[in-house]
Amino acid sequence: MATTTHKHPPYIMIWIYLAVLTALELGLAFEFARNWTFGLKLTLLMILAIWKALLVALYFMHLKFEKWNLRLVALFPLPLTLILLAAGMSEHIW
Amino acid sequence: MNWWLPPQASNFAPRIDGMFTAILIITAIPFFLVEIGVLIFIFKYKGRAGQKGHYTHGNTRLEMIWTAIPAVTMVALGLLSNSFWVQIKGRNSVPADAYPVGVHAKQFEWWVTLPGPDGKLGRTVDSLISKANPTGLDTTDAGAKDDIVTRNQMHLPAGRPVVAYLTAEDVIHSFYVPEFRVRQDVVPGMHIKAWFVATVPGKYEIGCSQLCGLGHYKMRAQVTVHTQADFDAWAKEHAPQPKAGGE
Amino acid sequence: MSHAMAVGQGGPMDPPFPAERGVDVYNKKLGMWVFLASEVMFFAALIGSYIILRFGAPGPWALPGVVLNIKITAFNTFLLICSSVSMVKAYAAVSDGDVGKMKFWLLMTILGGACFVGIQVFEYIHLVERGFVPAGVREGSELAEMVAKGELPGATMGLYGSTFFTMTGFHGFHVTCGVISMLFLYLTKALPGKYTQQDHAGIEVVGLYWHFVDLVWIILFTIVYLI
Amino acid sequence: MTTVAASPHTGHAHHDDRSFVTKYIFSTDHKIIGIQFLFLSLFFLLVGGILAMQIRWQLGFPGKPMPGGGILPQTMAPGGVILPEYYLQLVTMHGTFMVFFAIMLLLVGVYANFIIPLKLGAHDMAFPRINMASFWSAFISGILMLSSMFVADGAPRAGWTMYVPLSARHDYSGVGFGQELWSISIIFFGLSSVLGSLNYITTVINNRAPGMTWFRMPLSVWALFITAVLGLLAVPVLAGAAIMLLFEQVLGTHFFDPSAGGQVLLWQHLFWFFGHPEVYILILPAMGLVSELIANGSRKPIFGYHSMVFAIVGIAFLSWIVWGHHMFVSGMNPTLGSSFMVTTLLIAVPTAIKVFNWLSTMWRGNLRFHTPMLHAIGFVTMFTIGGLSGIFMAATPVDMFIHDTYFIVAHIHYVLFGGSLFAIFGSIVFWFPKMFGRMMNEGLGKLHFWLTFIFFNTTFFPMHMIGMAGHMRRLYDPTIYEFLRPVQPLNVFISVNAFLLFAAQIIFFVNFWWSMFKGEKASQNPWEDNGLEWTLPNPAPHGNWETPPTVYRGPYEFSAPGVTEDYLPQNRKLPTDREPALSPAGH
Repeated sequence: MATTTHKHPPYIMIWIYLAVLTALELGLAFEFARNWTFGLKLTLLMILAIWKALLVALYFMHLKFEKWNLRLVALFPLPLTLILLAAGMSEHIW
Repeated sequence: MNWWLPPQASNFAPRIDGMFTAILIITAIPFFLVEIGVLIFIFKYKGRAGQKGHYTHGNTRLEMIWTAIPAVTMVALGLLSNSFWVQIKGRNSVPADAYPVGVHAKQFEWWVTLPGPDGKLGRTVDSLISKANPTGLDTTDAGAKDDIVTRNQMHLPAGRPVVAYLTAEDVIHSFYVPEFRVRQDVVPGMHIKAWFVATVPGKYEIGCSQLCGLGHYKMRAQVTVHTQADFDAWAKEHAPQPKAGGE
Repeated sequence: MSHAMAVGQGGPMDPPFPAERGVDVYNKKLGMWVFLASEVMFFAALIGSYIILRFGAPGPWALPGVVLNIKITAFNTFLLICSSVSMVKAYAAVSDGDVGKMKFWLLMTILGGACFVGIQVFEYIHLVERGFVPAGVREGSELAEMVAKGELPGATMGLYGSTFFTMTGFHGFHVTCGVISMLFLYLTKALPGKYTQQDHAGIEVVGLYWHFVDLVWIILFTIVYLI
Repeated sequence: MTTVAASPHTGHAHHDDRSFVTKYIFSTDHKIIGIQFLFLSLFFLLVGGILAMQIRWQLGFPGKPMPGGGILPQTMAPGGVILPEYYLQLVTMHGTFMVFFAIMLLLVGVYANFIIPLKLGAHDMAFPRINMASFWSAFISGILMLSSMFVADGAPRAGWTMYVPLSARHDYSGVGFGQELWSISIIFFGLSSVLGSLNYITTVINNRAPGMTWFRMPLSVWALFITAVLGLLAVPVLAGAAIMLLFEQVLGTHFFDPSAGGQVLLWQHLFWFFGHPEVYILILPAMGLVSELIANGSRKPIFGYHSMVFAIVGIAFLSWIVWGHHMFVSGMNPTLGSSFMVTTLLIAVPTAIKVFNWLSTMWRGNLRFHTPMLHAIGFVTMFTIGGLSGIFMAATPVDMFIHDTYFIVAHIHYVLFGGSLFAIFGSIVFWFPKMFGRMMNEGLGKLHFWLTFIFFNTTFFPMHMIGMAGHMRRLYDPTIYEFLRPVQPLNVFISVNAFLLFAAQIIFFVNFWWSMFKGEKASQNPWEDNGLEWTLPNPAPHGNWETPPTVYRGPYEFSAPGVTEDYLPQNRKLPTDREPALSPAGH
């Protein structure tokens, strides 16, 4: 209840922010980046997706305003997913 | 009966058995420490009414010792086995002159292809697999003309590196010859190589060691390891008859 | 004593005695975060499988926008983002003590979520009509012709169908669960006026779930529809 | 009385006006739920054991009619002779029942539920109704799994690991609906497990009594807490994989179908990514429970409490990066094999810490050989063997030879039977008075322990030897192979001892049921233990405490100087103790 009496984050601004990023993603995928390489597009799209996800997690889910131990609960699974991905993909690297 | 590992019949067997023995010795030390320790403590510290135990919460130095010793031993063991592991399974470790053998596993039989005099395995195509052509050998391929295909039989020359090209048609099987100490899963959709040198002429059994269905228990084949001379004679005798007209 | 009361909000599930403090959040909220951690692993299994399968796919993947309808999904994405904002507005309203506004925003959220599910069902029906099914491409359909003409890579369409329907299907299932639980809270708690400035754990907790579902969709939309 | 402050969910026993249904069936009381789990899991333990006996009959006496096998239908065992179809069902269901529904429910379902709130001084779990949902979804899951044995084509036949493509395609395995029921049941099981885990985690973090700091928590609670974290994060991966498997069977998807670009190894990665944490879910709680029993039986503080905690955390951490050791010969990238080998070998380190610390706890103790202590000593000695035999498999070259042989079977049974099950038996005896208010019979308990200990070893130790001879797993008839014929006498020996081992368990069941109704009434603290649960009457009332206990010290203050008794409950205030400050945990 960290925000009970405090000012709320600018939710509408974040909403606009998210909408703009989504539009940017769509543009990148279908409009102005037709000739860019797949790798570049992939990287940029992933950055945009993670950016949007971070906005949701930090502001809408209030992770930005929580204490470190609750953030730990939220972030704990992420390294595990990366380990699983790395091992699964390594089948095809050699 | 034999109370130890099976006879050794491949280049890997002596070293694997050596590692097995080494680990047995390494593990015997903590095993006896713990079991004898428990026995001694049971008799020595049997409780008596009105008495109390020794009040202690631990000893950091002792705990450091029994953390450090296993850590060092295990890392050393890991490093030692790794070079051997790379030699056995490393994808680039197959000797260049290894004799290629095709092993095609299906429910519930092993189909073995020997390359014949040209030393090359013919191409196999999944869509060609049929009752008459169980491995899907592409007979238009030059390497396929002299290939010898046998069912549940594998004939190998002794003393020469052999590389088995393992393919599976339906489910996972596992190529396992206890005397060779060689085991490799045969996975549908994957092309896996397993190499070894059969050292002792004789007859051995291939077992399927991965549950593959109802007939898993009888998915059994025989390996015959010949001396090079015997092997050549056998191969000559079993060479496919060239068909008139061609296909 | 006052220190201890800050731990919980005095809800029925909170320890009624001054338990030692854990992570300084009340049980329901902590429980939801812990649950979300497990949800991350669940979606990691599905999304991870998609990434691993696509990484090792035997051929090129279908180009984005050929099979899937991007316009309608882009609108759906926007809808879900809006419902996330309305959810957080509902939470902000109730923590400021404005219960009426909270009811309005919660209703907006429910409507947004329900529309999302409706559009997704519509999208599924449309896809199946065109021949896109979990097993890949249905024989004799419009997409099967495109595969025959070489406009779609036949070798990977099976994987495409499998992963697409599993991932988006389970996301849709989560959205549906969210809508149902929000509707439940709206009818049993919000309308009877049980949420106050002091006690509105339900709004915050279901909100966390809702934002998580939104977050998953943000990832899914990018990796499934745009790449 | 003075319990006005308590909410309806934590109401007290004085005025227990709950009906029979809400008290014993749809109960939200963690103790009742724990007991419900106990009955459910003991039932599945029995079922799994009966299946194991049939496996052993077939392996010892292949092709001979099984005594009493005549009652089985023609599709399983015509004339009592087990068919290959039925044998594979036995193998699969024995593994599934024992791993998921017997050991896991016994440890996590029973003990996490029963002792976490009691040992932490909480009124109940953080979410009692979610706790109830967890039991009932486990119940549904178990019924679904059991029912798969009675549908057309019978139970799944692909082994408890359900390797694809065998499990994914009905034409490969020959099983239809039974195979799908496995996936559905596992999805429910995953739900149950996640609901349980989030409850345990929240309870441990938030609902500790005043003064119960992190490092005053009993090791059993520590182990169950870490186990809950493992279950929380590992089981959803299995649920996801089971969903994909179900879709593969029902919708014809291609996740694991190599002909359409699917990957066979993907299943193994997902399964063992869950499966290895699962292995520690099955042993960590046992380690924690044994720590309680050993400290109590030795009348000494646990040796190196902090390093015991760190060892639990270390094992849990390593469990996420070792799963590939189940896949050394699966065709997985060999470089991955190298890294998994090193991480796997490192597990020996925290495990060694735990074993040596238990041993040192007994050193200079004042040992009491009550039945729980005997089982705990059995655990330490047998788990040592199981742990050490794991080193053989961790070394990749040796694993190439012993993988999928009876050496592995011996290893897993030394860990899960010699380890987990001994801990479970000891714990049942130990907490029986807390559950039912009566003591289990010591004489029968000791007899059960010794017979189990002896026949356990005669059953499972020879499996190392037949494994070294190359005996593969899941063989319907090992005498097909020439190289296995010489070891067949050993198979007969194992089977006979397995029957005796099973017979010895009858003593336990008799003791359990007899003691529940006729056992000696338990005093309040029959084991003279320090845990908070023993400050309550036996059985403890609904809601546990009227006023929460205040904790002044760690859980293992046995034989403390300056105290008359050789035990010192965690909540007994000594003149030197100060009231705990309500500061954040761990500070």
